[in-house]
Amino acid sequence: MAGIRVVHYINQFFAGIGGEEKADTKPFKKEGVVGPGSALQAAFGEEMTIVGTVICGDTYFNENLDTVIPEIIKMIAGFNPQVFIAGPAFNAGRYGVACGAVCEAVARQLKIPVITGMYEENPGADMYKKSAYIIKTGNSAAKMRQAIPAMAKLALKLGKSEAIGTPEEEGYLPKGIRINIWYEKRGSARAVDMLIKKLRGEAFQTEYPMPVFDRVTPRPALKDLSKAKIALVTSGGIVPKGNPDRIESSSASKFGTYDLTGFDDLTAATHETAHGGYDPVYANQDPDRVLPVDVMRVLEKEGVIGSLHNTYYATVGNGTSVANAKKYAHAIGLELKEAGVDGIILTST
Amino acid sequence: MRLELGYISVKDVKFGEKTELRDGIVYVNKAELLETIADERLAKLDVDIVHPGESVRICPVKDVLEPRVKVSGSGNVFPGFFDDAKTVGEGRTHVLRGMGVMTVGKIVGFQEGIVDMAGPGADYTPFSQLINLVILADKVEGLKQHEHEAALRMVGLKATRYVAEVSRNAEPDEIKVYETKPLQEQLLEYPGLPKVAYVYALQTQGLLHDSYLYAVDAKKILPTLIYPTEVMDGAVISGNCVSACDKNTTYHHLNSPVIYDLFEHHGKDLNFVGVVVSNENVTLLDKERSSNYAAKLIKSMGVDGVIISEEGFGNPDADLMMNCKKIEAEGIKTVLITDEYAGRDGASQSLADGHVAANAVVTAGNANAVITLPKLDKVIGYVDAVNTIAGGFDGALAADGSITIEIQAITGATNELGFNRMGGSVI
Amino acid sequence: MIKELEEVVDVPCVHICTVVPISLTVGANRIDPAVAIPHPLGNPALSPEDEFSLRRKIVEKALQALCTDVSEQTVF
Amino acid sequence: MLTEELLIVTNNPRVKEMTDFRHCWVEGECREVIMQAYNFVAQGHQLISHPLAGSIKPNQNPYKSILISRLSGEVDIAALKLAENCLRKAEELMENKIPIDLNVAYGQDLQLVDQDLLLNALQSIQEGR
Repeated sequence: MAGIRVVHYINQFFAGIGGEEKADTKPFKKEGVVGPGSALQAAFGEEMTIVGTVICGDTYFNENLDTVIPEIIKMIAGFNPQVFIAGPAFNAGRYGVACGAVCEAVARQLKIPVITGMYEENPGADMYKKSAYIIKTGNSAAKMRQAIPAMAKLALKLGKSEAIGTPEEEGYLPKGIRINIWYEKRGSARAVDMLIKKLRGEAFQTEYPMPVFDRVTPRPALKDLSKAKIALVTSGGIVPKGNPDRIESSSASKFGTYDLTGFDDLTAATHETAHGGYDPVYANQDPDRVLPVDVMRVLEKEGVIGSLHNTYYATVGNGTSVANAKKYAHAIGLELKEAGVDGIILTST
Repeated sequence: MRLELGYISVKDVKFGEKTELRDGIVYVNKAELLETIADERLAKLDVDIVHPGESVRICPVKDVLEPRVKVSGSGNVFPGFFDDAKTVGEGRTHVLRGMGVMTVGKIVGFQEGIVDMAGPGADYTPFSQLINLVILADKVEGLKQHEHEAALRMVGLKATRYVAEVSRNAEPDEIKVYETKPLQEQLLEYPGLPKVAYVYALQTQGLLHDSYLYAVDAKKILPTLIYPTEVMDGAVISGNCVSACDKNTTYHHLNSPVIYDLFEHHGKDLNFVGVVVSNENVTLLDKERSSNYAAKLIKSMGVDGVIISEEGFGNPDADLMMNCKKIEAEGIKTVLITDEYAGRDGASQSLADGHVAANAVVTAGNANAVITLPKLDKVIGYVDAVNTIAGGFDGALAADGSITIEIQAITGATNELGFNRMGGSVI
Repeated sequence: MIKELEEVVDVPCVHICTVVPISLTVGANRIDPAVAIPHPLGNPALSPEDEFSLRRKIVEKALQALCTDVSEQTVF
Repeated sequence: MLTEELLIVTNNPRVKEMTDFRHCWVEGECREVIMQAYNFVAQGHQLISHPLAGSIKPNQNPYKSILISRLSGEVDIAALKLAENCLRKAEELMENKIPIDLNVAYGQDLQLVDQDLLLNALQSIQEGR
């Protein structure tokens, strides 16, 4: 087979297997093109060939992250590709996350260029834009016709190791990745030019925009508390008795997801703290002292709040790295968004 | 102050019977040089000469200097080290252009600083473009690290001074004149032009992290106003041995790029009135004090804009931001020069500090970027250091002799005075 | 965590925490101060009834925070 | 400031030997020391030396000493933010840890450089008292 070898990843829907009812499809592979792969292949011409396609249901993927990614990587590696393409996922959230996650894993493990396509508000876009080239697409599969040529063009460039242009030139979402380039003038001369412009009140372009540290725009207030679904999250380490996920007492490497169905009150018999940063006696005696399930249930019964979300999330804040805390919160956030909660209470010790 | 810099282009550097400058070639009597720089604290001193394009790797490089000699005007180059610190910056100084004096040696175990004279690594260091007189020195048994650093620093200054002497009576190929008048006069000189100063922050924190102003340990100074030409005569020198990519070598100070580039625009689109030398100390109190004082000085000078440069990693980001914030608060425009530690993938935040006032930043690039340097034919120094130098990997030294490292191990790669064309950008 | 939750879920979030300055630096917009590190929403010195009502007060304040528009970081 | 008003958060054995001073000994690497200092600052201790003093990166030198005040008062938000930023930077760099054989003289050198930065900080604040 001629040309640069490409493997393509799509979900059950684009493979023509079915919609939501087939989203639990386990991963499998097929030789050659499937679904949108044919349009990509047409755009590649002779230079690149889709040698195989890997297909997985979105629900199966997102519910089996730990096992599914190695499985898929193995299938992809079996085709011995030089470039990997996923999607496009448009605005499909779980599909976008899957495309991004597979791209990230392929890039890291197989060390080949990866590319996908998404609508910029797809949650997968923000999560994986640093790891993959994500071609900016429209928000639905109706925009396939526009998405394919841009993806094919960039894939060809990547496959041929050609220089990749700016996000504007190539149509990918800005990765926010810092790179080194050779400017025409040395740094000091650029600084003098910049100062002259700044002094004259002319437009100038900083080479390093200051990241906005630590601020998120406050979201608007709840309109009607009595209809609101409120979720509880804690970094105080409250876990079911026996700490089933073995969350570490400090520098936690994970968070736990726990069901509150049927619990009106947390007690020493049912829950405990995994936190190692403070005296655990009080929290172990009555875990409500860290995670106020008892009060929330009363407020729920009284109709003060609409409902308490029946899943709570717990990790241990003590010694957990800033990056990990952010990562856990991101994952928790995606689930809470999907669950349609209206407000969140985070408790910390 | 008016300083003439007489540039003598060096065609080659060779060992010879007599140390002299003949037909553009610098001849060095090796024995005499070794005798001149001899120091009881140092054992095995040796000298080598390397040229651009030669397959040579030098590591770990401590300092690079440029031979300059005071032909007229008061004082000596590197004031305070060999004399009573007479003020420099006036008269005429001769420069052996195209030549470097490089000191090499391990002061502490992890010391870094690679200069490749050929191959891809050569693009990252300005010193691959110089003909270098390389001085290799080992310490005597039992010598303390502080003493070792001081001894090696003095060897560099002495050797440079010794070699520079050959240019005293030479006819320069080019003469450039730099002049800054006393502040009051200078401020009035170009009434229509914006008045600009330079805040020159130096790494000053302790062992291997020091800089000297007129031979004074600069951690002990409060920010102070000097004439730009004083810097050209070696008023500022390096005692900084870590963070090879963004430490300022003495060569950088002598050729301090912001100073020369501000002079390029002087009288045309700005009025360059002076330099404020500042420091980067360990305590937050010192940082606050120095930035308060620098901002006060800058304000009292009545300038409209300043360029602020940085030296080193991490904590100097705080000095940079404090200077920026406080000077901008006085209504004075700032442009900053920094470099970045954005991770090998460029995905992390570049600086350890930030401030909204810092809206005009020039960056010298991401020091965590990775490069593979192929094996070169000859090594001067200790290439085994590569495995443990800053930015090295486990097994950085491959079987084929190539090394994979972060560019932070390359001397001058992301110089925060803005010496290089390389810089950071975003995709 | 709180920042990321507010950003991702796109709903108001409130941080019940003991060390308010930490909450401020981690960027919480709505902050509800708690009792003490080992027992942020309780006080073992109180009777169970009093402790419950203390906890209820703290939670009610948190809910009130969720129902209040803020333009910057606010400690309730 | 007086010696007894200071607390050195450290994992550097060489600094531990400075018996005139009070120490908070940290088991762990550079990041853990910064984390500990961050926690102190959150509790209202003053941050006296910059957590990223020196140009040797946290993934190159496991030894770290940070000077804080022994007594606590009002939390200094600016210092807390600074400490948090330093912690984040240290964590990012620690992802690419450089393997170091601390059993050779090399480890002593790293301890010495860390200690010297601390000594310079101490000298500065003691001259200013």
